[in-house]
Amino acid sequence: MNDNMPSLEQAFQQQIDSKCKVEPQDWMPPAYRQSLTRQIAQHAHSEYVGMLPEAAWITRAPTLQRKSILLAKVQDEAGHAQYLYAALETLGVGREQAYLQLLNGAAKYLNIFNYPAMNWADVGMIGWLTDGAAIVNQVPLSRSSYGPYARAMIRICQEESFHHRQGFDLIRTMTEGTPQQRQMAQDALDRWWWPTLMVFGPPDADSPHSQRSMQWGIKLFSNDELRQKFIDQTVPQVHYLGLRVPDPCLKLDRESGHYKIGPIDWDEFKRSINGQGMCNQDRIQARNKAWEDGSWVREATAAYADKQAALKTEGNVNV
Amino acid sequence: MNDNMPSLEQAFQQQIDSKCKVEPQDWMPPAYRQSLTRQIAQHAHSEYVGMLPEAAWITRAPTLQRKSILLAKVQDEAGHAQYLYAALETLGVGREQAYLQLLNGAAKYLNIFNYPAMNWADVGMIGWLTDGAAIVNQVPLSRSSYGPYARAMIRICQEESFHHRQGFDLIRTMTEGTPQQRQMAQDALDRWWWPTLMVFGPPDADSPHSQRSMQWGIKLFSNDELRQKFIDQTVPQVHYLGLRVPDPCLKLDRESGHYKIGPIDWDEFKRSINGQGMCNQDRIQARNKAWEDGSWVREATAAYADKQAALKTEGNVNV
Amino acid sequence: MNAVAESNEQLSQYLLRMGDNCLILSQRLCGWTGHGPTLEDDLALSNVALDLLGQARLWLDYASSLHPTKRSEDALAYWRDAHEFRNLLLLEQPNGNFADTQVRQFFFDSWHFLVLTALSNSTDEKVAAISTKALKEVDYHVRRSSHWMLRLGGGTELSRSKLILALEQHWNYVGELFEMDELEQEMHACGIGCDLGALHAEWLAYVNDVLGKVELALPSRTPFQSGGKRGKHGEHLLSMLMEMQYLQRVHPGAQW
Amino acid sequence: MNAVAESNEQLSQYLLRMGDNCLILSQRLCGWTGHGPTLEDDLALSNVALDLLGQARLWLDYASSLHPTKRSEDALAYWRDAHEFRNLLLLEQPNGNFADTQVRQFFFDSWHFLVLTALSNSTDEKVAAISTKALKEVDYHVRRSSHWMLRLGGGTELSRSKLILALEQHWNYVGELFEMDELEQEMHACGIGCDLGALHAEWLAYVNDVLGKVELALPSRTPFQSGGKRGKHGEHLLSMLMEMQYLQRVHPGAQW
Repeated sequence: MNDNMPSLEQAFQQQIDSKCKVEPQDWMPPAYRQSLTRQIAQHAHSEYVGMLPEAAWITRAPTLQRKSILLAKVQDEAGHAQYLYAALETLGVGREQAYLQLLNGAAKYLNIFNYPAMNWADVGMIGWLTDGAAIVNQVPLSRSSYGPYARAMIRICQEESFHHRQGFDLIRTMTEGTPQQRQMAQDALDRWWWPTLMVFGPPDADSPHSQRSMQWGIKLFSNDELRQKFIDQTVPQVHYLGLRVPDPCLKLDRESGHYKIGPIDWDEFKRSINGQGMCNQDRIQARNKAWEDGSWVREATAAYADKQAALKTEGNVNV
Repeated sequence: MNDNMPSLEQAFQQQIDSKCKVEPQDWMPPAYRQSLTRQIAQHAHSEYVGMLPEAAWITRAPTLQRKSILLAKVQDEAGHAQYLYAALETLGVGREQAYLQLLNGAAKYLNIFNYPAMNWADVGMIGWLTDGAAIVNQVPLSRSSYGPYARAMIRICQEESFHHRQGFDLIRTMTEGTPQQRQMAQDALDRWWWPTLMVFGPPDADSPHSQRSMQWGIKLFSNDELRQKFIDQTVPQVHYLGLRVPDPCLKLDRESGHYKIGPIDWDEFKRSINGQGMCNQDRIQARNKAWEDGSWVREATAAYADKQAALKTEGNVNV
Repeated sequence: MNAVAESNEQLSQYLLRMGDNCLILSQRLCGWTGHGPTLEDDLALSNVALDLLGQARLWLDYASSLHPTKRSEDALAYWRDAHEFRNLLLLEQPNGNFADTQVRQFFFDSWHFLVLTALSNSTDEKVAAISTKALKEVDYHVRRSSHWMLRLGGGTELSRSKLILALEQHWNYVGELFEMDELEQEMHACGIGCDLGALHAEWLAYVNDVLGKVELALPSRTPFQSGGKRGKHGEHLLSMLMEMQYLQRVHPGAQW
Repeated sequence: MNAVAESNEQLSQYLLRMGDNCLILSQRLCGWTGHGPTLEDDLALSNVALDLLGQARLWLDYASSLHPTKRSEDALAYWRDAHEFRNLLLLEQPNGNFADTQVRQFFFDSWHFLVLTALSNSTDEKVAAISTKALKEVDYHVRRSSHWMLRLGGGTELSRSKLILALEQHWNYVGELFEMDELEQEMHACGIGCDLGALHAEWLAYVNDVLGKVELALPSRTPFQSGGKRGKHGEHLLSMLMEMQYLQRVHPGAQW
């Protein structure tokens, strides 16, 4: 059996290289499964936790139209979490199992959701910047080697690009509004800019798993490549809106055509990833509270379903 | 012993008639004790429940000065509740015993606190009108035949007249303000006027206990007398403020010098008294919630006190 | 006021009642978004919130078109004070626990369904059209909240006891749903509105039927709370509006 | 900016820190009024709230007098946005349960007492006077919240476990209390302010002593949350300010 291993792995790599999707029933190297599980779980949790900062603004949305858009958006995020937890289940990790790891703090989610949403423009920034970053990250993932993940990504990316445009539109409206609105937009940009750039993860030099993930087709571009893509696409939009990128070092490199940015404060990133961000505690508490408050409802649902199933069986026997 | 009863009662009535206060250790007719207990308990509960509609506005007060005044005012009400529960204890009814009757809905409190406080002017109306009515009701009670109650009333009335002036000042400031502020004041007056008139209780003709209570010096003026006194004192203040009394029938009777009002909707009064007011459920729920949420704190306090007492005894024995 | 203006004003008031019901309940339900017992429940509650918000906009938009100054839906939603809202008191009650929310929903959905069924035959074409559209959504709402009565009532002892308490507490607000005041009578007489009183028996039969399946019954006392349709609201509406209207009111005239 | 204006601006920023601490914590405590475990606890918490509100007004009044346009205390309290507030993050944390509230209070009171003691020797007469006045009140506050540590820690198992959890959760915010940034250093150097870092040992000794009496200890990790003094706040402050500032902001220019 051991003799088969190298050839199984070779066959697997061939499957990847020939762009033939890996499906749940296929053999896969344990490390591939493990990497993928971690990645999908983190992605699912990010959608689920990511609902929180925006959800708090649904009840405060300044027009019914915006309220409706935001409500639908947060709903989409719940839907994304559903797809992703389902994709995770195809790898043998149940939703509750994954979820409990989130609740006890063992599992990670995107660090950006540990920043507070402090004004209405933050809702726009989350759509425009955060979802913009997500698209840059995820469009390649819709070509991921793992079938269920790739298919989930296709649906998710379609919706994210919608959110991205809506976020931009929200900010545009504010920048065209009163001086206070403009100031709110700038304030929000100042707070969201750097955390968004960190969404792409540590610099390639410090990203240990990247190489193998790329070989396996789980990751298709490096962190720095994706970050640069996002910057190049977003800076002109910031300028178009008449806002100021909060980076005194930012400049366009005429030769390469890329925007060069100042140094990213990776220490802050690490602090925040390690639970020391402004809202880590609140986010996990909110998730735990919803879970605990809902336990009697889940139990009731299960008990009712059991009784109904029993009745059905009984009925069948009697008839 | 039975033979003594009539003479005890005669002596008691003489004591009352000669304005000599009844004190806790004195003999008193069971019915006197019962009436007084009901009256003081209702009064204590009214202070305690009455904190709620105003307390909700402390965090919303529009200036720090007003916030400070309102906070101190609600504190005074807590203090009044303390005095009154203490007076009740002198009649052999423990605070917790009385309190549990409030929580389970058996005990009554002033119905006016079952109306919602819907805008900042309501805070003023509660001070100006409700506390104004309380003063009219309570100044005579500071001459109540029962010593502890009379003495509590003296302190309470002093503070209430403070609140009354502060409430009037709040409303005056609003009537001198913007059109919206003026409108808020009128809206609040429209809602609080009639409920305040009902504070004095049903018309004398329908007030069964009154006669005996007056004989016993628990009650010193009739409901209608007190109501009229309040109306005569308040209507000119309303006019002074340029507000409108929400009573199309209101007119000054030149002959008697009294203001005559239109008919009071006693059906609404009865509905509300019987638990059907807008906020009855909320008020009792709020009180129950505070009581339940606080139970572990009270238990901790008691347990700690027990342990300390035990330690002290032990210490004394050892030393 | 001439006859057209007066009848427009009446219709507009009637539309506000329909619209405010949807708006206020939707706003309440938004409080669950992100906090439901499961992702699926979260989505389901948000769905209902979104449906109701859409319906609210249709009603308010129509109401505002009848107003002499053509106020926008946002002017109606954000610039009226509590006493100008016309929603049923039931709908402004706080979310409470999940049973409270579902009971509020069940009482309302089952009523809403009957009302919209009747109004889809309204002589006012727009009222009929909005009702017909809304009915498809509400058909789903009422199934869903009815199902929750079964699940909670027939689930565990704990869920059953919470459901019973929720039925008790929300029952007080049900009377208002079937009250026919002057405006309702006027609207019914001219064929635009419906006879709420006439729906009571059918509503009662439906609600009793659902609750009966898990051997529960409605409280026997007469529900007594009323006033929302005439603008007499409680403190809960106030704090809800303070949050909802904050941005609009702090930035008057701003575009969002 | 000339030298006087600059030093006024710095002092004003320093005063805002003191004032905002009192204002924000007072506003939080107001949430307990009417809802305490007993009438006496209710009164005690309201008392502390009232004391802190009074202190806030003294600090803010002084701060506003230094401002070129002489903004009023109300302008400072009601018209600054969240990022302009300078309170410690600890103080904007929600009330939570009674243990949470008392731990927040205990950490603050014990620090506040030491700071005011130091500031009562400030070279700025007004700072010294306000501190001396406040100190009398805070002396009572710190006794009271210390006593609650004993009662909750030495009460029942339940109260002890709640207290431990509250200590855990609020500990993260303590680091900021002793941080000396540029402004603090400047103020200390000129004799107006105090050296927060130098107070740390005494604070730690006091807090450990109190908790030690009921065999409790502070968490061992380094507290990491910081930013409030520089205007970096969390979402909790925002919703608090929305409620607090509502009336002022919706009615700009009105007198109350």
